[in-house]
Amino acid sequence: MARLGILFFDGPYQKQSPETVCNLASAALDKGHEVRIFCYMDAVNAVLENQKKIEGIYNIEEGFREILEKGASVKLCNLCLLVRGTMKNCLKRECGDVKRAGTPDLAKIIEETDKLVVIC
Amino acid sequence: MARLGILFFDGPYQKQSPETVCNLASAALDKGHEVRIFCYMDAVNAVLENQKKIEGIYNIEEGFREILEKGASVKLCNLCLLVRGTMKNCLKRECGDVKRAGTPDLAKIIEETDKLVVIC
Amino acid sequence: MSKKVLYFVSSEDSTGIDLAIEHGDDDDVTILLLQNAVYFANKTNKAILNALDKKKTVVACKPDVDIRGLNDLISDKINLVTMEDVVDLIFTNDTIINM
Amino acid sequence: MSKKVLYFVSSEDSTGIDLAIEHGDDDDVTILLLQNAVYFANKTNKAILNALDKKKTVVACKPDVDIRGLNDLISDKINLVTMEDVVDLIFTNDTIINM
Amino acid sequence: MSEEKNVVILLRQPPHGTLYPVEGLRMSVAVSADFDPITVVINDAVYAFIKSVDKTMYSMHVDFLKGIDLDIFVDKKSLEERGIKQDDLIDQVEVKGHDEILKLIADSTVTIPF
Amino acid sequence: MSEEKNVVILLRQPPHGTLYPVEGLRMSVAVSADFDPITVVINDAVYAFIKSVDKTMYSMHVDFLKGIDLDIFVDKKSLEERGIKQDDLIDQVEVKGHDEILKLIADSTVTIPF
Repeated sequence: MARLGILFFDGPYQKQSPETVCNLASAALDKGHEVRIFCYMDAVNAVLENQKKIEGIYNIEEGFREILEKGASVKLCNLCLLVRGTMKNCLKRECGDVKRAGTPDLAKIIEETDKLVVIC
Repeated sequence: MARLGILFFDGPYQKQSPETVCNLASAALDKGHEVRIFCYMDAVNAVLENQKKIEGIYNIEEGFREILEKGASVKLCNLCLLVRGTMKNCLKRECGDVKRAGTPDLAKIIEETDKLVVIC
Repeated sequence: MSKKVLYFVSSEDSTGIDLAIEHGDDDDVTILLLQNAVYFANKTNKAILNALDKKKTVVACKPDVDIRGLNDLISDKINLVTMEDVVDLIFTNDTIINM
Repeated sequence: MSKKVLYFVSSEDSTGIDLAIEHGDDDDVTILLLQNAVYFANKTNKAILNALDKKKTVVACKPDVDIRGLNDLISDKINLVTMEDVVDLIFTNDTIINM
Repeated sequence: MSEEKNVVILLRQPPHGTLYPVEGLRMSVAVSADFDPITVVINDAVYAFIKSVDKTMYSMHVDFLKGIDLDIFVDKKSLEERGIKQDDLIDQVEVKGHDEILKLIADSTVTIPF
Repeated sequence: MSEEKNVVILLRQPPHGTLYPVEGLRMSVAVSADFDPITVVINDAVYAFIKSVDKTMYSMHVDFLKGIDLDIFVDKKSLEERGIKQDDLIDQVEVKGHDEILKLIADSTVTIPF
């Protein structure tokens, strides 16, 4: 089994990328791979709580809850959260391995995974 | 004096548009015009509290506080806030005429202003 | 029936410039470039040269040009306007086509 | 020294396809189109036809093609891959160039 | 005053990669309470109206607009550039020549791009 | 293992319209603790390194990378397309021919686009 790193930049409900991240992570986890995700820039807002469900629209919070449950590791750029004022709204530790992190943690992900993909 | 409507779609610290909205609104208010802004999609996140100041980077929260103080009216798409989970973080009424609204409020802005510009 | 039309171009999508170029000659057309759209003002940009040839007025937002340091790279047929001028342009045109 | 290279194209920026086309012939190059990049797979797209001519393999993410209803509009030289295949492609290539 | 304003909602982005076309159509619906907005579809946004695309997120908006006789006009030139035929499109939209599309935009009082 | 990975930070977007170039350079700096990232500049991102551009938001990153001898390579072809001369650029960057730029990208283990 291999280790996959995923980096993305976009928040929820504007572009498709957060949904793609969830689908790709889910497929990799189902195949038994390890998945480590880094949320940079607006992507930190993809992992906020209390995203209301709208019929017909993929709920990004649920997507992240699912892959966290399956064992994905999710790191949120600390400074990106701070500057956006959304620090206190993130999914909590109870949901799985979701943590605030610094940019050097992306270097760690690059070092410790076999492949890194970026979802633009 | 005339009435200016402004519509935009982007959140803070990703694209320039929230800063442009503040600068354009400010210039119009300084000239004595009335300014009514509608925040749609990610733009609702431009008007959140607790955006940490980073040296050298224009603080969007401050920008909105300034134009609210100068008398701008700011409407936030309700559903856009709900789906993003950021409903509770918005700037409060004490800051000025900032309110949650529905999409029909944009129709009202179109009707009641002389010109509408969209900052992409 | 001539009217003053402002193409208000604030994105990197060149459609606004294409539409302005194809806009009928009866109207008095101004293309206003803001944000990253000011890069279209680069002397090497054919669409903008074409717009100037077709007698469209092209103006660019000065603070956006200045911060990007583009003063020497853009055509001198393009007037730079302040944010105050932008406000005036908005109200002195009959129609605004946002892009 | 030949290696397997995957151009992982998930945005509407065509640069990834241009770079893949110019990639040396020694390597085994695959272009993977995801999200809005699947629109590049349209039969009318010259860059992708050029890539196919140059013996690059072009694949597109099936769920992204399906949801956009593009099945009849894209070239039949482009293989559709599931998200599971995407995972395998990621690990079976030596290098991934994200775009 | 409101009757005099021609509102054009201009869709230019493709579906599914972003929520822009969905939000644009939602805005057409909302604005229809006070105006008769025309929805104009150019560039990659034409892909939003082919029969085979998944319209779960916006079919209700399209049906609503059709139900109150508001037009959705699709640019012929954008279709041709993409090899899309009129037959590939759903019934609720009408194809217009590029000149007519230009005129619709040029004659608008307010154009809102998505 | 880490020494074997060639990390390329690929800047492709212009400055000021988005924060992408700033965040890309911040990432180059961060990654430099564990790798020797190469920053490669193509398309409109070349505008980020002309002398006259306001670099308040990222000059510290450029200086940091230069200070630890990490390279920022700018694509000659992208410059020419925009009428930008080598003299217009700041000293901290080095211009490379398009073929060399292609090779840098092709030889990377990890490419991160901004």
